[in-house]
Amino acid sequence: MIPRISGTRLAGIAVLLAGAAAILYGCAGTPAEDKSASVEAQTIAMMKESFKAHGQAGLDRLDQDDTQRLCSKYSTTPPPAAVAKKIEGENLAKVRYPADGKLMGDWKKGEKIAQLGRGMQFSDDPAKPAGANCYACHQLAPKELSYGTMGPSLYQFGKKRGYTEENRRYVWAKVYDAEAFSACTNMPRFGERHILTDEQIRDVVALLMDPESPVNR
Amino acid sequence: MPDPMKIRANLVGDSTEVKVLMSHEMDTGLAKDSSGKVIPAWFIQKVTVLHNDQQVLYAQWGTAVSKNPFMSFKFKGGAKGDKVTITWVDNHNETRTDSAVVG
Amino acid sequence: MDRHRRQALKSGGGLSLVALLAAAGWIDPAAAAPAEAWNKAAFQTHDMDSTLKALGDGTPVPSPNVVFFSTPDIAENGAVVPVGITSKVPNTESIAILVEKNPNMLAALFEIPNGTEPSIATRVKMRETSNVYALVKAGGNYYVTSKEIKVTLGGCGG
Amino acid sequence: MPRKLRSIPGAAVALALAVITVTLPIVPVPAAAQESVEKAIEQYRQDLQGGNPAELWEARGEEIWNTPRGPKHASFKSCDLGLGPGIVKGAYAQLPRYFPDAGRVLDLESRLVWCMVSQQGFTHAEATKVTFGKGSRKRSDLEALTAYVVAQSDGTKMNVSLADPHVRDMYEIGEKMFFYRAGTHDFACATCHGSDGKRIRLQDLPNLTKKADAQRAYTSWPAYRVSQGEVRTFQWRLHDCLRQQRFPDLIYGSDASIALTTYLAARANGAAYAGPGMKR
Repeated sequence: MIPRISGTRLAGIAVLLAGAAAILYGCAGTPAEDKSASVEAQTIAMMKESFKAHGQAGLDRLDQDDTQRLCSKYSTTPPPAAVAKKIEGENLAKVRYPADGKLMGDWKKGEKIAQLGRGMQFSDDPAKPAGANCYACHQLAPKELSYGTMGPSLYQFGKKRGYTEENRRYVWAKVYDAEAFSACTNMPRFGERHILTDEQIRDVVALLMDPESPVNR
Repeated sequence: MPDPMKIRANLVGDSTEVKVLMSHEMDTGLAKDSSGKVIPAWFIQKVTVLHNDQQVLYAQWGTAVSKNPFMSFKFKGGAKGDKVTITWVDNHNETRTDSAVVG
Repeated sequence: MDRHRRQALKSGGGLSLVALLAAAGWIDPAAAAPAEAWNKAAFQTHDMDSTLKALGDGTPVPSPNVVFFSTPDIAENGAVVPVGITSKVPNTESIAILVEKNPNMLAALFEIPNGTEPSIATRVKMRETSNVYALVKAGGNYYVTSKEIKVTLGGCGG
Repeated sequence: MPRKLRSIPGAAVALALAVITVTLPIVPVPAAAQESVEKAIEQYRQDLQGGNPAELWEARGEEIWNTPRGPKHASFKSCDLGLGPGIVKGAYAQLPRYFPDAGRVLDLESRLVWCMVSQQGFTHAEATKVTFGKGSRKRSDLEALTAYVVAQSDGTKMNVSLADPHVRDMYEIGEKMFFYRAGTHDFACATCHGSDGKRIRLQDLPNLTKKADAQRAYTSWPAYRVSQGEVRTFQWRLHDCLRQQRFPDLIYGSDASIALTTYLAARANGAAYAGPGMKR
């Protein structure tokens, strides 16, 4: 339980946090769990000392919510069913639909949002709207050859799935909080984490669900 | 004082292959700095390559040549120990001359 | 000046008279190099027509004897696009690289004396996807070939 | 289907260009384009080899290394990178390591800063004033020195020892940090670097949890970034990844930066170091 790291001014904080972690995780844990909790506490303490606030990115960005904490353990393997159910349930409860019920905006604006990779970084102007950078991970409109493959291709998404109200609601919710449907997904929670505004989410929904959108042509 | 070039001159068959890297910003005059001010054009315009005292290449460049320029070409002949001397001149009339021995 | 001389000697081993004098600060190497012009007009044109005019007027014919090598179809970054051009046209005097959609079309012009192989490689900037032309002057005539190079947006985009 | 040309000087050229352009590939359908795009990008990377401007940084770094500097007028010849004072050859392949004189595990860059402060007499602020350069107007000695030092390990097998408990601890913390999801976007390093065969835009993402990918990735940094016209170091690589992860600003040479470096460097053990590389 005593952290082995030494020679840094972090040792003291690490001991305190390791102790706190031990209480949180329960002292009846296995030696491996105790060790892991201790390393985790040291890691968090070290990170707090190793970053500085810059622009819109304060040190509170290092604080994890429940979803982030649990998913940090399941980066390469999917979470167990019970954990997944808990994460998805908690996030589904956070999905908020627009008050006026309007789910579709302008696909042309949606395409711009899908292209834009800036937003929320310490180097970004917080006064400017953030992008969603969908193309970083997904194929969408066929004319953009520079797309990533982290996520599935969304080419002809609406055309294949059907232009129904139900599907529009699904796309809204998926963009709003992807963790509600797929625990520990790599996709950001654009609404829940206040990355995109409701109006921007509408435009992204239109990019995927408007029959006129190049995604569906 | 501009930085030295990195020149390689090697015999390949009966030719000498010359490869050179130059340290230069090659500013186009179209980019802006972080405060929104235009960064004026600053670029290499002329490059002369001598094999011993014989000119083997003369190049004229515009702003579209990439930053830290690279160039390679071959001339016939050349022997181990010969000198290859390269001079560049930019639009500020700054200049740099370096040499390499053919290996 | 000492620093310059040291570096010149280090990188050179042996030096031509011109370079040695230049390193010593006795002569201006730019002035010592054969007096060659920089064709200001040619570097300020925006289309093929006026570029050709500025280079000395001529009508290029397409030639299979002008070929690109080590030149990609897609550039991962437009700031550095490798371009290699070889001319198999006899008596090649010069090779030029032109990028159609750049603010100025002419990127570089290489004058090839006798004894130098008509083949050069360099790297150019491309503002956007564009046709790139290899323009060769030989025996007073112009020969051309072209290829499209796509410029992509890379990285995380931020 | 000839593309329309913007400017056509006379009929001969018009015909000429039409003949040329007709052989150009028309924009292919996306599914079929996939493979050809990847091939073309691979071609681009190959076409760039053979002249890495990082050599210009190496030359500058060598000069800085050998020149007495700072209030104490000392050169880096007294700087011990782990293999003895002034010994550069092969040193990078064994870093990070624990340095008893500093009482810390240090990577190359934090060790260079330590030598500048302890042996040359600079303040820490002076030594780290320009960590990431911007053109010839704002140069970073640290980038030049790093380029010089790493080039002297070209071909040397990576061999970061975890025998020292200090280094082992840093490795374990680095591993935790690699999987630590946080920030507005829920990103961890593993978000982009934890699965096989993925791309972001057109860039292949190495799966750093797999030995072969980790080796290939680590041994190609530092690198000349053609998009920036600069040599970028491993500290820069981490700093800019974490910026894009929407984390706050990683402090240069901080313990967390060294922990993450230790994790990634040790995972590259056994592979021949091959930098400085050249990247997009």
